[in-house]
Amino acid sequence: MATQDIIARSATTTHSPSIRQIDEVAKLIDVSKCIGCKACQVACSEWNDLRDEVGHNHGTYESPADLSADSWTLMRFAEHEDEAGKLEWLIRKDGCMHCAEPGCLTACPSPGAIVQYANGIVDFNQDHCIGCGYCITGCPFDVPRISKKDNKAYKCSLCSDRVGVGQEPACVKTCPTGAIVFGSKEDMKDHAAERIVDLKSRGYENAGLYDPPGVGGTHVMYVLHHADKPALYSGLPADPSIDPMVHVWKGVAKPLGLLAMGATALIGFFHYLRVGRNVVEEDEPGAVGDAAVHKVDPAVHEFDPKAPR
Amino acid sequence: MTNHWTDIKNADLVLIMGGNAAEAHPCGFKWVTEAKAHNNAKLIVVDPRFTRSASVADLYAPIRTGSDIAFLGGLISYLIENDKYQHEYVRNYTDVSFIVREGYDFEAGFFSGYDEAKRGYPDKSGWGYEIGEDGFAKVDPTLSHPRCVFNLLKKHYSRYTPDMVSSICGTPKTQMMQVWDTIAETSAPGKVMTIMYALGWTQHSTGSQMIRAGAMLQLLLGNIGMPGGGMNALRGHSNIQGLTDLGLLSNLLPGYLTLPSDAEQDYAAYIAKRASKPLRPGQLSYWQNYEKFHVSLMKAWYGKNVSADNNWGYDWLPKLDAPAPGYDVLKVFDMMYQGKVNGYFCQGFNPIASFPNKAKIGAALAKLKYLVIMDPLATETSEFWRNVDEFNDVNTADIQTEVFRLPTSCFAEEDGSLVNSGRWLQWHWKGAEPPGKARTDIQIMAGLYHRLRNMYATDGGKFPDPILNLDWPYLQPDEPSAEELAREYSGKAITDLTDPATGALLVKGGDQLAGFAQLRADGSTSSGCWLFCGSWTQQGNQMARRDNSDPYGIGQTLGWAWSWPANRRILYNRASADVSGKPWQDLKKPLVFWNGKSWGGADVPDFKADSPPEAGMNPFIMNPEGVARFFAVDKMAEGPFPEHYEPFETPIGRNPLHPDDPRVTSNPAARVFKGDMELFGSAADFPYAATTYRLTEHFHFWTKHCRLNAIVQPEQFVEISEALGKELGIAAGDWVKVSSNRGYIKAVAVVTKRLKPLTVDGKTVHQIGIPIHWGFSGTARNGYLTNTLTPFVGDANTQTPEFKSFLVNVEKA
Amino acid sequence: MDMNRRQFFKVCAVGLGTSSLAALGVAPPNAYADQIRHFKLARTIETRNTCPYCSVGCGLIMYSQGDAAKNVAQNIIHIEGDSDHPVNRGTLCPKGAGLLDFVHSESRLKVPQVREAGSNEWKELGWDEALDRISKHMKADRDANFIETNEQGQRVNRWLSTGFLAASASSNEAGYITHKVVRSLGILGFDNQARV
Amino acid sequence: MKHDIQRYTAGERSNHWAVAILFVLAGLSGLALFHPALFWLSHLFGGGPWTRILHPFIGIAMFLFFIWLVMRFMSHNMIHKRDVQWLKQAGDVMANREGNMPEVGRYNGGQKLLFWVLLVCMLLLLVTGIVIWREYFSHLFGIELIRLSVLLHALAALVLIVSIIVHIYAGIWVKGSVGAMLTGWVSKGWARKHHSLWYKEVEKGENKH
Repeated sequence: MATQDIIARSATTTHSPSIRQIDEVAKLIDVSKCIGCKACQVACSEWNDLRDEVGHNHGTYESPADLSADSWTLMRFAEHEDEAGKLEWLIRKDGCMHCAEPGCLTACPSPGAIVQYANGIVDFNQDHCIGCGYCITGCPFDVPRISKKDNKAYKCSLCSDRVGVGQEPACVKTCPTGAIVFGSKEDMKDHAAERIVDLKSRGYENAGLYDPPGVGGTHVMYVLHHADKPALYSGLPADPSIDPMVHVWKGVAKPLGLLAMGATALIGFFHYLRVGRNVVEEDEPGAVGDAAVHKVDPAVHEFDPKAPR
Repeated sequence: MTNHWTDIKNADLVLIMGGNAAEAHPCGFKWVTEAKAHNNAKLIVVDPRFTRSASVADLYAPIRTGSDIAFLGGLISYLIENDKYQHEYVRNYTDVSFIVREGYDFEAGFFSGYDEAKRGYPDKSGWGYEIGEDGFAKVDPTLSHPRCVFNLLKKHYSRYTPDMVSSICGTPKTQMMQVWDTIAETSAPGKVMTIMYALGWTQHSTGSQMIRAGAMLQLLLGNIGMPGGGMNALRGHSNIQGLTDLGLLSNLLPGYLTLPSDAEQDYAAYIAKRASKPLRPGQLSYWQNYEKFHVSLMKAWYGKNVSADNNWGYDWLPKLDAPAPGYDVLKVFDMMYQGKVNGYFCQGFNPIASFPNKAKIGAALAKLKYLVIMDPLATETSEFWRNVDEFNDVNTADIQTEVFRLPTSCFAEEDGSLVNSGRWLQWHWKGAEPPGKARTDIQIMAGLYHRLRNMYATDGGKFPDPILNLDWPYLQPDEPSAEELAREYSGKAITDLTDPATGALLVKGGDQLAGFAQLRADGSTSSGCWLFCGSWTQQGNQMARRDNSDPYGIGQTLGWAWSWPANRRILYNRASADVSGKPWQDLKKPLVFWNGKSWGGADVPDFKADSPPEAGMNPFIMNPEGVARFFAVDKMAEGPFPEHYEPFETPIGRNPLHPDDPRVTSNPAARVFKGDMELFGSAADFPYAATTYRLTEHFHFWTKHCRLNAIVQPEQFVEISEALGKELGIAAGDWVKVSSNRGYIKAVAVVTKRLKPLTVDGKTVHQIGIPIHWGFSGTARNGYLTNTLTPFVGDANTQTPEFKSFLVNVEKA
Repeated sequence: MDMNRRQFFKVCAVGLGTSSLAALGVAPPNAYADQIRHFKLARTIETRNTCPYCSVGCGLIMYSQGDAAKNVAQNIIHIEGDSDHPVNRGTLCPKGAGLLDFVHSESRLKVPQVREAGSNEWKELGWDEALDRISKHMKADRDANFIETNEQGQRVNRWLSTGFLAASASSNEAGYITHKVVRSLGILGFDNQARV
Repeated sequence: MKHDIQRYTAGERSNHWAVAILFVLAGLSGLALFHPALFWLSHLFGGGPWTRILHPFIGIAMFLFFIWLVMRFMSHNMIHKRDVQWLKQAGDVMANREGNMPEVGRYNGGQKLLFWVLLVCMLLLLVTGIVIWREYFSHLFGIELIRLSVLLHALAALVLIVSIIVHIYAGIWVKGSVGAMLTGWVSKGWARKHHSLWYKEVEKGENKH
């Protein structure tokens, strides 16, 4: 992706170049087709030249235990039994959702460390990343991770390098069952609609698309069999949005804070200008009797300023 | 596979049983999701565990490991009783009307002719058809004869009532009936179910019969030869199909030709026995051409040195004295264990990890004088002598085996072809040099062969003839090229081939042959594997073709690579059309049909292309009957119909079908070696039914050497149900010790809702899931070889070990 | 520090000026992100191959660095699915997607080695030495234990005291030549992975 | 200004200025991370990553020196009735009409208020700062607490900075104050005018000699 494709840039108050009109892309993850094979995890690490640590089994199929700077996507497995006792193994590919209103970008203090391209990809530029972790604070999906090696933040780039040359992301290409598909956001919504019809015909009455409006929609969307209960899928937030505290912090607090500081200084300035300085008028030589030694404070030592030091 | 991967998209119903396609074959499983998404198909999974295949299934039913014949037998009975079978198909394309000999009987778990001392059926004389005076088998098209196959079949499975099946399998009856009803719907002509199975059926002491039961089900439903149907063995390794086709098995020669036995001293009799004549009038019985294939093979191997005068080198073939399959790996390792084997070669094979009872395998290897490993990776077998604590607790100094480890290239570093489970021969190209001094297997075999030949030529030795006479026409004798070898197994005309009728020149001497129909038994053709004949024609390498066009839109890409036999994509595809030659699914998926002059369509017809429907030739042209067999005649070791026997280690201790006779608790015809029977455990000491399997993140014992795969599944674990976890006080993440009567492993417990205790024969049976992928070498965390636990017994026909059903105990470690 | 009025105003003016300029964006320049990661396959060589794991037979494209010039050792840097392939259509499972780490596994064997009887270590061998030693073992065993006739005097020509396990992922060509050699020696204890 | 009375010892002055310097550094580095318009300030610290690395350490140092200062001056900053009264009449002070003001001790009400505001801010900054210190501590806390902390950290810093601006301005405005903190000495007149009670105390103490 190139400079002209950037529509938003972290810690930048002016507009970014937005001359190029390119289609929004989206990755659609059809959870009902996903078999949790982790091909996407492996393909992601292979393409991005990442090798996480060889960890431990923690009593589940989930591995590694969590997203990390070296694992940008992760299959999360949840076993759910419905009221009728029917078991469902709900497997969700976790990773960056590429929000239209990205909390990470909002929170980032370093200009250009996080950029959003016109096609919707939210990308981290580690060259500008200062490692503060504000992106983690800002993210409603708990996705970015700071590397222990270099203290830079990392996450899924939606393979911006591949998408930039006209290819699909590595996870999409590899997905054996076609659970992950990629295309224009519009096409993906159409595709999702078809899938939802199929799922409803198979008894999943609450099947639906997960494209949460709270973050302006996402460029990674899910088809869920239980769209009414996203939390079933290893805690997918039902109505994610940028946290109000982050909003205040990176919203009104910023200009108001500066304003408050500037105003305080200005008030001082005008006070000085109008009221003038506060001087001790009578403070002239000989006005007060000279004592050679002054007791400064009852608790403190005695000191003779005239004595040689 | 009778069909192939892409063809699964044509299915209306997919039954995954005895396999876990989503995990073991994810990219093939794609065609299941395609069938669901675009053919409105349903997916049924029947498995002891709620697998990743089950996670996307429409219906899932649990089953106790090792009880599949009961499930399928019950289903067969249900279909017959409820008239849910494809009548026209069954009547015309199967042996239901054939009359079985009077000597056939089934009584109290035994078929006729059992010999208890020999643990088998040395006398199978009753297991055949009544033959008429015309030399053909007798049939009763009205199916009223009490000994016609249909009535015997019906009688045999009448014992498999839903209650009995539910009690044997532990499958709750409502779930079972739901599955059966859904399957029964595909008996409608044109409704197709595919069965996808793998080692979940193969690796049992009754594995072959489980698969037969599946095939019988498909015949009843009219699903064999159909697009979207078939019996689809998913197969395990990238070229396990090819190496089997090429006959790298204890009793085979290339192309499913078989080695002679000691008794077969006469060449003509050897051929005659295999070149079966038709059992019904007008049938093709393609194996009549056996000698053409055999002679062409011997010409490919021995060239000018064989002729009719020396019976085409018949004496140079070793003869088998052991019953089929001869010297299979279990037998060889038992011999090795007894000190009767001195040398052993492992070419890309890791037996200490892959064979049952690791302790026995390790002890056997330690008795070898020399062991040669050819592998790209440092396998456990190559270091079976190294002490790796509890994982491999051996005394190195005591092991006197000389071990040679030869580094080989991997797939990326060589040209050649592999055969996938859809029987496609696909060519691949070298992308880089192998690391260090690694060489190809071909180079190594050539290097060994030349040294041996030179020694035998100069020093003499035992029976040097086949070694000295082997034809080695390769331009670089030390390194035959993949292309030369491919041309050799595909086959060529040695001299000009002319049409015997017209005298016209068919193939110029020295040219590649177009297909196995051109092979001859007079020494004028050579083909190292008749089934592969036509894979490299005079037009070039057919395996390297890359035209993926699909003109009929049903996934039969005839221009992509090359499929045996004769580039056919679906076996028995003549059966996809009715007797008159019209497709069962006329508009939707016409596969192969009669166009008035010849057979044709989306696939290469598996038939005599110019035989009109009214000629009465039947679709199963490899069988002398011309039809498919429900009754296996004498082909199976334990009987013509599959019968449920318990695994050798059974959690219920008896066979509910024959509760009073311990001789038929488990397969009465399965071979058990001395000492191994004593190592079987009982439910009293080892109460839980265990099964071993692959995970999608790993491939056997290879990918633990790959960092990326080690990351996504790093450490050995076992799966237990929440109920058992509660009973034993085991929580997810705890370490547990799992032991069988042969050893123990320790692993992390995954406590899951996906395994549920089942009620079997009135008892609660817990099942334990044990993935296989860890060992004492590689990048993933060290673990125990799972086969420490498994019993040393195989299927009665194939001797494939019973890895899927055995008993263990579980305790907190 | 005593500041008179003038000084105070001066300080204020400078402070206000610089901070306003900064606030207006006249800060030290920040380079805009061009490409965060460059597409790494632009000029690699593509080679078609088949996945060596399971028997679905997925098509692969291997990307190697170097342009096959005389002075280059081609190095495979990436493997992904072949989109033209009718079965996998470009997809790969977690095993196939990780093939790069098989090609470059730290467990890859690089030189012929021998572990002598009773020894606890590997010793490197040259190929000639390795193959000489192995073939001498074979001949000695074959000559000692080859069975030409059985007890009934029937010609059987078999060699049972050495066995051979063939690979399950080697090519047809390797399998074919292996079969040709192994059977010509009279070996019957011969199997491949299909047996298990 | 005449050096009549010593108001601050060298130790106190050093301590104060240490806090002041650290405040400037923490403030500038913090502001760099607070508002994009001020990100350029990170260049003073060697760039963004160094700013991120140094800021919390500077903050900790500032806090420690500040606490030392607090221990020195705590006793003089207890708020009395007269301080409340003083604060009520703060407008007169601003207008340079100090005639009716209540008597002021060592510190006036405004100064005392500042003292406590600073202490609260410093404590808040420390606690929230630790919660949002990603490299070492954030993994110990939940995301909601971290979000609350970043906000409180920013608000506390804002209050602190504004207070300090007031403090600095007061120093500049009230002639002699800066000198007091630089040299330690004030004139009698200054003391009498701004801190009459304290002046009396000092005088009384002197008379005891």
